[in-house]
Amino acid sequence: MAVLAPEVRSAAPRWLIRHETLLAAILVVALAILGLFNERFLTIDNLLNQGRLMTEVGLLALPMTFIIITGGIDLSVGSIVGLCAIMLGYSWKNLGFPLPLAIAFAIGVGGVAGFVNGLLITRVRVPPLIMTIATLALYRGLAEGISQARSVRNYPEWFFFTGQGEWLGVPVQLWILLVGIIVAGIALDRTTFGRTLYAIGNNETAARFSGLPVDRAKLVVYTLSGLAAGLSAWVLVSRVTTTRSDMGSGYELDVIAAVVLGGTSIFGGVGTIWGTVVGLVMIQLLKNGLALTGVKGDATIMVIGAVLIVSTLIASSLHGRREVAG
Amino acid sequence: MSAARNAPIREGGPAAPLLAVAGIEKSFPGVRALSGVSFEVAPGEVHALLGENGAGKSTLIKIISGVYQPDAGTIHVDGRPLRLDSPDDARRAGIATIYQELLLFRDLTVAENVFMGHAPRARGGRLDWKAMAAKTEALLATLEIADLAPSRVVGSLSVGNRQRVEILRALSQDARLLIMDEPTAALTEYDVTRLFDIVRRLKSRGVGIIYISHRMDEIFQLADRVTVLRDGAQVGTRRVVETSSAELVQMMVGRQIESLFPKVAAAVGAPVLEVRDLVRRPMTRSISLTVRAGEILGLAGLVGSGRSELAQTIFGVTPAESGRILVSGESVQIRSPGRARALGIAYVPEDRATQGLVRPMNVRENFSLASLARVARFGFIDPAAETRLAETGVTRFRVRTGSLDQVVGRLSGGNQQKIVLGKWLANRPKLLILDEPTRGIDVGAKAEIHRLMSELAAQGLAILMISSELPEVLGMSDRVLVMREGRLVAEFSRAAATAEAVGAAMMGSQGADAGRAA
Amino acid sequence: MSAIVVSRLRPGEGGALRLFASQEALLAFAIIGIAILVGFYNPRFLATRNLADIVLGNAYISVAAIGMSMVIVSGNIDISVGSLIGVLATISGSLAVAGVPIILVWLTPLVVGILVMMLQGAVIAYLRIPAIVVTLGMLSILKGGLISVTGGRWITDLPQSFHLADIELFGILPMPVLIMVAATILAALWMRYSASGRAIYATGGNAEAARLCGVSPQRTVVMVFALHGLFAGIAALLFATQLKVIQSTVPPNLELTVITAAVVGGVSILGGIGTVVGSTLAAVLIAEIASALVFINVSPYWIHAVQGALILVTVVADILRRRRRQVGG
Amino acid sequence: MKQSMKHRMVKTAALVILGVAMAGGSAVAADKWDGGDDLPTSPLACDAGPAAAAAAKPYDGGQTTGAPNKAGKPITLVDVPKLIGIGYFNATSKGMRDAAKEIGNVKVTTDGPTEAKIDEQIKFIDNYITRGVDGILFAANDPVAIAPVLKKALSKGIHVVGYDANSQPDARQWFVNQAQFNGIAKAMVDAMAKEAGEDKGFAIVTSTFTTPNQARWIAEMSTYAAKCHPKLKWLETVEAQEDNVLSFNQATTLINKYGDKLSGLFGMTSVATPASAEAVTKAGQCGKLAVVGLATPNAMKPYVNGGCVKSVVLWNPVDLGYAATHVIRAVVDGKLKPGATSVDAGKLGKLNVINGSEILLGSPFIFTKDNIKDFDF
Repeated sequence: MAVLAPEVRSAAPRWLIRHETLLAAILVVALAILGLFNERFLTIDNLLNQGRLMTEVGLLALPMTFIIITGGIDLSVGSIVGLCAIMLGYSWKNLGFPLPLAIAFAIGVGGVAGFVNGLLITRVRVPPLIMTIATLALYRGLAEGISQARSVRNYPEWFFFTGQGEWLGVPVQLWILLVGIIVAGIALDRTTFGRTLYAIGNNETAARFSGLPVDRAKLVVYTLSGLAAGLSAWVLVSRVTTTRSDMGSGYELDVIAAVVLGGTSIFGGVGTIWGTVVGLVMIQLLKNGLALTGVKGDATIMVIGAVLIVSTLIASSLHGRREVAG
Repeated sequence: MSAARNAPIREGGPAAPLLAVAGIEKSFPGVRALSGVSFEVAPGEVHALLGENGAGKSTLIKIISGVYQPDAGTIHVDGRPLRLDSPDDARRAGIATIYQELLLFRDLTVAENVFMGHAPRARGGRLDWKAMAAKTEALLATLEIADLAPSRVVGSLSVGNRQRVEILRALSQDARLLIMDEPTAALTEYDVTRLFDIVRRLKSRGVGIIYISHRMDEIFQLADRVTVLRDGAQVGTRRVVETSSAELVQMMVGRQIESLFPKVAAAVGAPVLEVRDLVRRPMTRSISLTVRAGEILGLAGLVGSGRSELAQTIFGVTPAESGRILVSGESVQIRSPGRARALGIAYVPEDRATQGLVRPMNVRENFSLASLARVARFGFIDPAAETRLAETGVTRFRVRTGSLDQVVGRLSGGNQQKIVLGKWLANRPKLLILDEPTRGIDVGAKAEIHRLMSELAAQGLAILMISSELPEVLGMSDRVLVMREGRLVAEFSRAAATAEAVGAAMMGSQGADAGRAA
Repeated sequence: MSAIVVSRLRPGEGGALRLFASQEALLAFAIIGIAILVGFYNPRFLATRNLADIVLGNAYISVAAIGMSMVIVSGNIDISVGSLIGVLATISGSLAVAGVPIILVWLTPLVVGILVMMLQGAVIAYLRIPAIVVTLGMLSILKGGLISVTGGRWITDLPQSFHLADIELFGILPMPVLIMVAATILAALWMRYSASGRAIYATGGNAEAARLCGVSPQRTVVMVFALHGLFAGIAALLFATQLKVIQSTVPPNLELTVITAAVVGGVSILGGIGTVVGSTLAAVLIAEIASALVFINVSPYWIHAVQGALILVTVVADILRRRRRQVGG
Repeated sequence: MKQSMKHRMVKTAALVILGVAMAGGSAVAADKWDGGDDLPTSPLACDAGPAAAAAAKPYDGGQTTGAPNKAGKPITLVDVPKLIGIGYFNATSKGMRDAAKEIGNVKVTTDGPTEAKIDEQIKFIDNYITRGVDGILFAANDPVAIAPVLKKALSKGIHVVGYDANSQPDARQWFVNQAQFNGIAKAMVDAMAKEAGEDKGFAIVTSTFTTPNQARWIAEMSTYAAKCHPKLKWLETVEAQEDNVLSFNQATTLINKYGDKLSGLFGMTSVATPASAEAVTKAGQCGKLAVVGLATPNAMKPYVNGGCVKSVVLWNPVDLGYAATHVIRAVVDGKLKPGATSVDAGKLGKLNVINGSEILLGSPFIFTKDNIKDFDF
């Protein structure tokens, strides 16, 4: 993460440093406390395992950070995961694609789904919120309709490597996520693309008047979001060995929670991958830690909801900007 | 300016004036907006406020309508001193303002817009639509407006009718002082005459009106008195019957021409930009012009005459619908600012805050914004290169900033403008389009920017300068084009470009034809 | 911004009123059209019984959509409504079983609904947290809370008096339909004839101008959410009293259906215009499609796809219609 | 003009989406009943009662590795059902608590996802493995998907016993089978034939076509009906998740769609059956339209007592949970080893082991007007 540290200074207002260090501090304290409650919590074994479970949401959180920085939002990610999972199984089982091709195809479908979001958002200027609520329903519907909610099973053994295998003692998908984080982090911090995203989020008109490719950048981030969803669908299917159309439903909550908790301003223009990662880890370990200390699943959902609201509150109060509600 | 001239001239008898402001002072960070402005409006008087952009007119009316609070000075209404802490206070005092951007609800009907916030109620507090419609009808009748049904949805109205709705709203609150900010800027000739008609009616009903306009002819048709502002100071107040267009222009422009950095003559070279029959409705109607290397082409005109729209069409923000653009002789398609930038065109927009700068970002990031490619390798920004770029900019344009990490939103207007300029020059353009390059910045910075402009021209840069400040246009331009209602109406050589001639052409009064002849 | 748009408009073109009308007319046509098409395929579809059941079984969605369209008109969104309805239904059910006087059984959910939504409205309006975040958070709080409190125990043997849905006026007009119609009409009148009703349009249309007219956008938003809560409460009652069992879980995807109804009902997502009559019609349309799918042997799994497509088509059409009123877009 | 073109572009795009959405769905028609799975079926003889255990199969369950010997010592169990918050699993978890109280040295808690989502269920089990329990009781949302995590549990020395919905055999030690699929199928179809009439038409309201148990039952019903009640006309199967309002609307639509052609409704879940009964009541078809289904008594009492529903088929889920708890205790105590033919399940007496590693609760139970009042779950 040290690699990404500088961006905190360069790309975002000062308060963010405070916000993220603050967050990291809270994280450490929370872990310590949860660790006291259950000695099995702070074990390499458990943490790696949590990393495994965190990957699907993590992959989505990276492009979501981009999107929210541009002042947009993507509520359809969960549904795209479902759609991609179905396309993977469907194209393999029903269309007889060889499995590697099916995987590529599924990821491709994700890209297209995201691209469609981006296209209508940039060309027709449909507000991202409404656009992605619509596709939240549409893509889930297509997943259910195409699969008729039939699940696909009996994948070959090698297919499970991504989701269940390990490499150098670390879950395979965690490596994927790690690469994703570094790439996204550098892209956001060091490249003209990342700079463009911040510019758009802070002042879209000025960005346009500076000759920055505003629409293209937006198109790219929504497409990336779709591709990530495809990737995450692959990992998910490989982990749970079965394809079902309800996969990924509700992910949008976890993803947005992680990003916002990580200090990315829902109003756009501010945020870092580093923050998102902290937020991500925080939520995952919070869930896990609570479960281990005997808090039931339903109560955990409540905690996450509360965390989402409160963190936004903190972020926007630390963050000077004042927007009209909604 | 002698005290005698500034002594308020009483209109009519001893009756206390409707409004009397005295010694108003107001400054913003970096800019002194108003210093010692005093004038009065009597019942039934139309009092014109005249001055170039940035002269302080808008600040003044914002103070009178309670949006800003003055640093010093008093406001009396009916002879009683008054504190206006909010637009609400002003409304209660019977002061209504009609801004250039009309504040209307596009999706609601005329009646609703007129009575928003103070609608007539029937029993049980429910809206009384009948009464509302009736009252609106009544108001319409008093102004003899026939073509405006209370049930029409505002979104479907012409600009002229929208403005009438605003006027109705003001009257519905029985405003006694009506402030109109450039009411004719966006109106067609027909709407203008109708507006005048309405203004006269109001006048006859004893409503006092503060009328802001650039258009000399309007002032002579409507106003009783005119107060001229320049650089936030009051140059003087005249009875219209006792003054002349020439005198007023003189007062507006004043001795400024001398105080300006004159453009040093530079070798005018080959055409850099040629525009042929460029059309982008509604504000760009078949424009043809040529800008040469080393030349500063001044584009004069009133606010809303279509100059910025033309610039933005050339720059690809609002691509042209028809017509040709040639850059250094080659015909090109410009569909986006990115393309324009690639072709070596730079555009310093009119509105720094929303178009020019990303204010939450710091100096370094803003400097590199338009030339990221130059400081990046394979899309990776080289921090060192970026810093170097910013540092050279800061020194070259003498930007006063604590550090490169300073958030630009906190800098003064002048420094902000220098950054916008620097950001574009970092890109080494062939053509520089400047839209109101010195609006709202202090005289010092103004001079620096002017010096810079002629320097650049001398280096062979082609400059298209849009400005509403005559002295600037006259002082800086090698040639002056005048735009009115989306068309080029006159061209002047530097020699032929006098304040009177250009001003006349801008305002479309008799002088215009002379201009066209030139 | 709006000023620029305004000044770009060409004089005297299609007014928003006509736009409302067309939107509602469109929906009416769609409803009738589908009825006829499916009627050809299977005449039983047109049986009054079936048409009545379609409306009856989905009245609660229409009612919820009324509040939702107000929220959207005010320039916000709420995705917690589904969970809230689940919670309120459970509350009233448990009260009924506990033998609380029926009036309280019916009033409590309304009150609770109003309070919860007001809270959200206040956070959105005064703390300036976007509606999407607040309601997304509330969604999971309510969902989790409901399960952890009830443990998902079903509520059975509800007293007969509890079953609003079984009450039929003049033996033919079932209560839910009556409530749906009444609520729609009242809401429509209120939005037209009350100052506060207009204030919603003002806030959604041009918050800045509203402020200058002495309308407080904040207060308006809170009020809108309070009303939304009220309608959610009513919807919850219709929902709860429909069957003899209350599942005391959150009805899946309900919020999506409600939002679809509101948006398709002609609420412009650009805020500022909208019609509750339209949203009620839209709710009926969606219900009709769901039932039609069974009649034409299409699996119900397509219903979400249809909903999504409906939103997209309406929204895109709405935007383009507005843009065509401007020169040069 | 530009946007008019855009307009067309987008309109068509949107319409295409809609079209795609509507098409294909009609490609659902099939000769065998919709909603059945493709696994082989074994219909029972038409007259005979539930079949005696099939030919004994060798033990095919999994084994724990390095499980501490806790014979007779207190153990903590966790029960992870498909989802929490439906009457049925509330009943099973009640049974477990009863058994735990009775046995004394067993502590059992129920926790699980709020929706029947497989990856959620996996996360829950995973967390409990880490947290450390002696035994896991599960009802699988997906037999294959749940296997890896269960195997992981076994490998960590945690005893795993399934109930209600099975997993791959080698992923758990034992599975308590509430009633054999063909037994349920026979009971349901016989009841329908009796109540609706041998040559009448009927439709099915199920949760989803892929819920393993429902799919199994429907498949078995299909073949059994073909064999023993060939004149019964299957009209359609509709899906209604586990959502009772949706079930109600779907059932109502079926009634309206088929009118007199429809003489019977099968409710395949404890949610669908009461909803279907309600639909029939609302339609005023009580007596004319038979409702047969799986359901829990409390939800059905109004209809059974009202005479609208004659018979509700179900095993007793309380007993199911009760048995499962006894089984896992027996495993821990080493009383139930591979190859055993029966296990002692407290007040339920001896339960038989069938096809390798399953324990049969008994033949399905049929609630009627006379006995339904004796049950409260």
